Amino acid sequence: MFYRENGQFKSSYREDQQLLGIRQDRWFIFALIAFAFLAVPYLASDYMFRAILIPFLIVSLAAIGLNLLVGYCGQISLGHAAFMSVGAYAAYNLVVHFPQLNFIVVLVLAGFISALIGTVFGLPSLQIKGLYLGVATLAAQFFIDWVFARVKWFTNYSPSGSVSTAQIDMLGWTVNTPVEKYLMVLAIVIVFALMAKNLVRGHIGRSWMAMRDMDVAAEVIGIRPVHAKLSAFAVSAFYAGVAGALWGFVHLGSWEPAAFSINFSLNLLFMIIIGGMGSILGSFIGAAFIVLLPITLNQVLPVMGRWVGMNFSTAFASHLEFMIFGALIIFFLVVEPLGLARLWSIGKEKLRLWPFPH
Amino acid sequence: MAAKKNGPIAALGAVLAAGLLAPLFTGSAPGFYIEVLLGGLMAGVLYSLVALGFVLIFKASGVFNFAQGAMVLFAALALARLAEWLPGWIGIPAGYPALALAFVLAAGIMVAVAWVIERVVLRPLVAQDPVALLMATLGVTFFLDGFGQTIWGSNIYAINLGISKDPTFILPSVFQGGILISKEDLVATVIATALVILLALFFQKTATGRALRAVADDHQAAQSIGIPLNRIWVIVWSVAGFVALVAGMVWGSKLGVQFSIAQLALKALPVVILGGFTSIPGAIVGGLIIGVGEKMSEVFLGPPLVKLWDLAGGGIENWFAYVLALLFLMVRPEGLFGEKHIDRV
Amino acid sequence: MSERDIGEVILDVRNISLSFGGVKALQNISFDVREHEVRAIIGPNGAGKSSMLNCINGVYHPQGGEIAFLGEVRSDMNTHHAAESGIGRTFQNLALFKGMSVIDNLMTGRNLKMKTGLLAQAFHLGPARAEEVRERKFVEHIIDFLEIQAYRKTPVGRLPYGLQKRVDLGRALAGEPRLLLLDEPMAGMNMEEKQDMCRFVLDINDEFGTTIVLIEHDMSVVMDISDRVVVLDYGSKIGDGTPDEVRSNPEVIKAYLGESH
Amino acid sequence: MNGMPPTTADTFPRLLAHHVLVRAERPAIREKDLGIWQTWNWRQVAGEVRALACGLATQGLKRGDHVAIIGANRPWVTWATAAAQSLGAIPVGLYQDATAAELVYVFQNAEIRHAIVEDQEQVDKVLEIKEQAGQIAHIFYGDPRGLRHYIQPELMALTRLKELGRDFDAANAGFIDAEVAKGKPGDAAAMFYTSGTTGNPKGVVHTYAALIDRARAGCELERLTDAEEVLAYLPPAWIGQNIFSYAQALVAGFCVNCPEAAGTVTVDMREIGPTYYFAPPRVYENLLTSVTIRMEDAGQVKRGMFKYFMGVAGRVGGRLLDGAPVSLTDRMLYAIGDLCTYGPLRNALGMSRVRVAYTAGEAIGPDLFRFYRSLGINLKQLYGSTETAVFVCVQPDGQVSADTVGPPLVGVELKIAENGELMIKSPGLLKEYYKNPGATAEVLTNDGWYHSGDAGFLDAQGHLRIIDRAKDVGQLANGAMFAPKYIENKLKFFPFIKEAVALGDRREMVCALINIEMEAVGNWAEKRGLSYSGYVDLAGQAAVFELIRDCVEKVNADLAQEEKLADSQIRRFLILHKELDADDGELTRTSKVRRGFVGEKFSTLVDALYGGKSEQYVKTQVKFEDGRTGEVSATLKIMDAKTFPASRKAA
Repeated sequence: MFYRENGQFKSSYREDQQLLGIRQDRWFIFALIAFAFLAVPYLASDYMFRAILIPFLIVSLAAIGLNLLVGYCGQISLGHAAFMSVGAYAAYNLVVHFPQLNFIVVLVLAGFISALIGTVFGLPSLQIKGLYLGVATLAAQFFIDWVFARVKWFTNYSPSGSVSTAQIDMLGWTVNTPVEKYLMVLAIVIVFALMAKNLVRGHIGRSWMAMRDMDVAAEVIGIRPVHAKLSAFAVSAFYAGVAGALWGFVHLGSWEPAAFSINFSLNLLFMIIIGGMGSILGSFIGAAFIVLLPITLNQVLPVMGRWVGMNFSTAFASHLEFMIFGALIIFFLVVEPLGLARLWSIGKEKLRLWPFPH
Repeated sequence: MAAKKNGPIAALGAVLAAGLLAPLFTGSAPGFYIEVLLGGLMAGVLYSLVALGFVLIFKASGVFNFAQGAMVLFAALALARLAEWLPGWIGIPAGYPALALAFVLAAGIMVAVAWVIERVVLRPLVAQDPVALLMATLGVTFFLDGFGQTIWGSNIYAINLGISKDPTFILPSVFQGGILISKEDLVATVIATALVILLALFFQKTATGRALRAVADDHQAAQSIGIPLNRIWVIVWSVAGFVALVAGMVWGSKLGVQFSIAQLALKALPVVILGGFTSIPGAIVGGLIIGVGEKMSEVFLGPPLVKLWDLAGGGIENWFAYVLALLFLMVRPEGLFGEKHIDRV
Repeated sequence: MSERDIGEVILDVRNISLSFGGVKALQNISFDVREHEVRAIIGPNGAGKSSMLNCINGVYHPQGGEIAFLGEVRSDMNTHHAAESGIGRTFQNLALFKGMSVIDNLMTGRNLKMKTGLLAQAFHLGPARAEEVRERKFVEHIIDFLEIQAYRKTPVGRLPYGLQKRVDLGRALAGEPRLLLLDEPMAGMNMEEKQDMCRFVLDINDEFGTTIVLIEHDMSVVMDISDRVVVLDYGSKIGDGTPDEVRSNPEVIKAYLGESH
Repeated sequence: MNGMPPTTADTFPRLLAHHVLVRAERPAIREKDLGIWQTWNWRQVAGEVRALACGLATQGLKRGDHVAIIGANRPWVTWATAAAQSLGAIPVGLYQDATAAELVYVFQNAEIRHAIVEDQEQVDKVLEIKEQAGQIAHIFYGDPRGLRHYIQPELMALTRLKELGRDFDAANAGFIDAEVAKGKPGDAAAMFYTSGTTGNPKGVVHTYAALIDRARAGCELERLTDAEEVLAYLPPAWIGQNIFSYAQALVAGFCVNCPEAAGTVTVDMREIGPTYYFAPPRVYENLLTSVTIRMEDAGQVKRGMFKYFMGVAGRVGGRLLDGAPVSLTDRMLYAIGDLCTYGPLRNALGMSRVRVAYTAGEAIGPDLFRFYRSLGINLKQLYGSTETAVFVCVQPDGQVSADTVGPPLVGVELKIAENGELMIKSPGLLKEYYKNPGATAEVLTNDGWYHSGDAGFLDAQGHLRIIDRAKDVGQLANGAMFAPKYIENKLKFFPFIKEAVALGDRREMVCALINIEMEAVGNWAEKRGLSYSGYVDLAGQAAVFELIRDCVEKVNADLAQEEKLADSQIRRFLILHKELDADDGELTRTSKVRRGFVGEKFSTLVDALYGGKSEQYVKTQVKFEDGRTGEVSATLKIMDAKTFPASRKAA
């Protein structure tokens, strides 16, 4: 309906392969980003930043990472939160031992460390597929949980076992107000999302998808499973690591291993199932969904309770949350395996064909 | 995919065996050693019970049922609460009668659950790639957890099988001080064994059982000889539900019915990896290995480790099972008793 | 195609034997393939044709025998090495990358030629971009060659069977193979599609000088386009030679009697 | 940038040179190839043409020779044309689907020695006729695929030809410029073969002067600039294509876009979004049908919206285009409609950017015509033919209607011969039919008038109306003009009427036999709850008669508007009991009515019509699809239709 594509022809491969091929899409995205940077800081409340926006952005990053692995490369991981914790603790220790390091550097290093661990736990994927791999990653989850819980060195021998971070300082800019934190995270997430998009449209991304869609054929045309799978694990874990570091430093401030439990891993998985396997956009949508659902439930339920004249306990809210998640997972797997992102793209196609139905 | 030689697996076995026997030569009291061993076996029995449900479902529907743990929790909750409520509702005397009736009802409920799952999850997702099904069962897990706690409540409930919790000493003559074990564990073992035998009979002797095996061997074949796949699945999941109920009962009576059961049930995963996804004996043996391994590692490997790296406590049992399974996957993905398969282009 | 110059032997298969847990799929098969020729392997269903291909490009590992490709002798290939040394292949039951567009499928077939690293890719730096464009150009030539311009950006899943077969072929071509293995390229096609496919096979052989080994269970089609034919039956070779020789070979006739084609 | 080139640029090669001077870097031609729109600017085009020209020179192409060009719309077709013209040779476009036999005639007729063809298919065809066609010396091909093993000495790839050309050019600098300098406006620029209905095709010879003058006239009328984009999708051998995508491009200096393949034209059109567009009526018709069909599947809401806003457009759109006054509310409604319906629709049709769209060739239905205009697409009619270098009449903006073809274009004089035939005098007239003075004499009078062969007249506003082929036009008993096809077309524009046969030649009044459109009338009947068993039954229904009578009387109404045709109003009509069918010989294979045959076959009915009966029993043989023959019989009602007094407007 809003698309006017006549005259938007491509006279070079560069143009043809650019990210947002259609002018109207470019406008939309730029408007969105501009809004996020310029308008949101004035519109949103501190609560919004702390409870919604910042967590949303950070888990989006983690979800993107997981999506690269599960959605694009078809390798399941039930232990991604563990890789986040690796990132978080790596960042913590880096800051503890090298206080002078710039936060960005810390982030990246944390990412690399986590990528390393990720690769190690990705090794089984060369031997085993699907379900089996799921268990392997569970092993990662529990083992890493244990390591951080028990090995004092990682927590810098803090008696309680929980760690807390100093304020973030990059190149003189001390990031402490929610708005500042939001802007920093936003910038980082956008950059990483862009990188992810670039990866999946290049030959590396294609080799991942090839492994996902038809691994035998992929090998026959010369794709090395070792490279494809391990690179996917590494990159995915890198994203998780960075997200983990942000989660610890920006969102939590102080945390203990429980902060990155198996449930976190499962939630990440849900984000990409609901949001959309094999879609960067989907990772954002899914993240938004999973972040917002509990909050809305906690807001809405009491109200509804008052209407029907009974009061729902917070316990009930959390149980309901469980049920809804569960139901949604099944619903999407059955009805729309490609998640909300697919619905989005269908909607877009409809707009392009408007007024025709197909 | 399948590992070619059995060298590594032998090596792994050797290491395990060594690990098992090591304590004896590092001068820990044999009595204590045996206690730990038995304790491990008991825990293993429980794992096996859950793993059993796993294997059944995997054999019949090729589904890696992440929700088995949730089913255990759900069944246990149902049993516990019904046993508690029934007397109030229909004035049936509390204790065994109520428990018995509750057991029957709970079994019924699990059948219903199985039926729903087949309708809502399996049938639409039939012939989907296994990972999708795995995730679907994740969904089931969450739903069951939430649903169960919503209707049954989310506190800790007791299941009283009326077995005295006080420990008894056996073979005082052999080891000084004798060996301490709880009746409960013995009962649990008995029940588990009974259940296994029951299932064995079911699979060997009954027509349905044989049908199930046919399905497990080859879906198309099964269908082509006119076995309605959907009904088979309902049955299998019901059986799995029943197994879950038994497991829930035993565990509930031991630890009290609470959310952690669902988490504990995750242990069943490494068990089936060890035993092989398709082998019932595998589930049992695997369960025992894991059970023993955990306890042993916790008791005998933990302290030295803690000392060595100055850890904040042991807790090795949290990951031992998984890491063991992981090693296993590397050298023998099909597990101890599972069968290999080649994928064709 | 008389004026085509058939060259030296580039693939030599020597007494290959393969069995799956007791089932003998191939019993010491030997034959050779010369450069630039179109070589057919025919035989009734279950004669072991696909298994033969799978041995040649290393999907299966034969228990006995050896394979010499371009002089290199190996007891069993590995898929990646096969691809690198110039063996391309299509699949009987379409093994396309369902989630990707036609272009992406072909581009993936090009992966061996693409070397830029993770970081270059992630930041879409000059080299990565240049490479992407360069290979796209190459792939476009294949799209042109196979006349699938209209479907360039359609997800392969949505294409009709006949076209998917073409994309599969295109993906193999993208690797610029010296030896192209075609696994029942005409299976399940109507007469017209079959003729198109024949034309493409001949054109490929002609334009790029690609050596072609193709499998068919339908004799009629193969005979007119191949230079030499191997006939398999129940895992063993029962005939080898020019189409005419093979046609007149009594064993072959026997094997095909009852086979309704 | 959009000034017309100086008059000194009076041949196509010189026009090309001119654009290299003033807009060397602007795109001149694009081709969707290898997935993207490969673009050549004017400088590059000139280079290609130069290379080709020199190449052809090395291959012995001489001034005055004819060069056959057989190909789809590809840049090289344009270049080859210009190259041949640079040498003073005459390009002869031929249709790709031309049969070998047709080629033989043309090759002999034009003594063609050089052929430039697309691909293997065409090469084979030309080689096949080599023997009969005698003197073919050189065949150049664009696409080498499959030709590798051809050893015939005549063959050469265009790429090779260009190489030769470049070397030659380097060796003899100035040669080609000298050749271009020799060209004169009066020289033959191109030759177009018209497949006459009878006998052999005739080669229409056009001079540079003619083609350029007409192209220029068109450009000036529509103020075409070098910013236009056109899509070249019609056969290059057709003069229209040559005018719109070659002559006018070279005059105005705009960019010509070649689609990727026949199968992708619609997509490519959507991508390019041409600003200047030509299509014959049937193309517009097909587009409209596809639109309606696709809208059928749309949801309730969308369909409602579509219906409503098309209504608004019907009311307002045309007027807005013509700059007629429109109320503010209507303007706003139209704006909304434009956002959610017309805009997207134009986008889907690839016509968002169309400034000028032409149709010509046959009469276009008023509804069809109005549909496009109401969408805000400036669709206009023009009149012309191969012999007149297309541009004779064009509807200027603001003076557009469905049934005229507009006033004569600058430089054109029209007069109507006493037999009603349209005579044309224009700078764009053909020079001659090649080697066919007889035929030339038939159409060209000594004082330079051209017999169009069409019957028509200038209406009150001085717009030309084409009513029929002159030979089909007859006279009523009272001597008034009778143009059956014109009347039949008017009837057939109603969706309810499938076929119509108008009778009246040498009779005192006009009567009509009518075929109803089963589907349309069927739906109409169902909406009214009329039940019917089949065609015969439906055709017999009184209500249907009323329906058709309305149509007839509407036709009469606007016939009355045109004094010359006022007497041709339909007095009586009947609805035939069977559908006219080619199998029964009532239609030609190209489904045109065989008026005479029908008249005889249904003579009883005709007599009844003129005999003033009110009904008539009839029985007819029919062939069914499966070849069986059977009989239909029915008693047909015959009705009188209201007629109107001729309006005598002052002309």
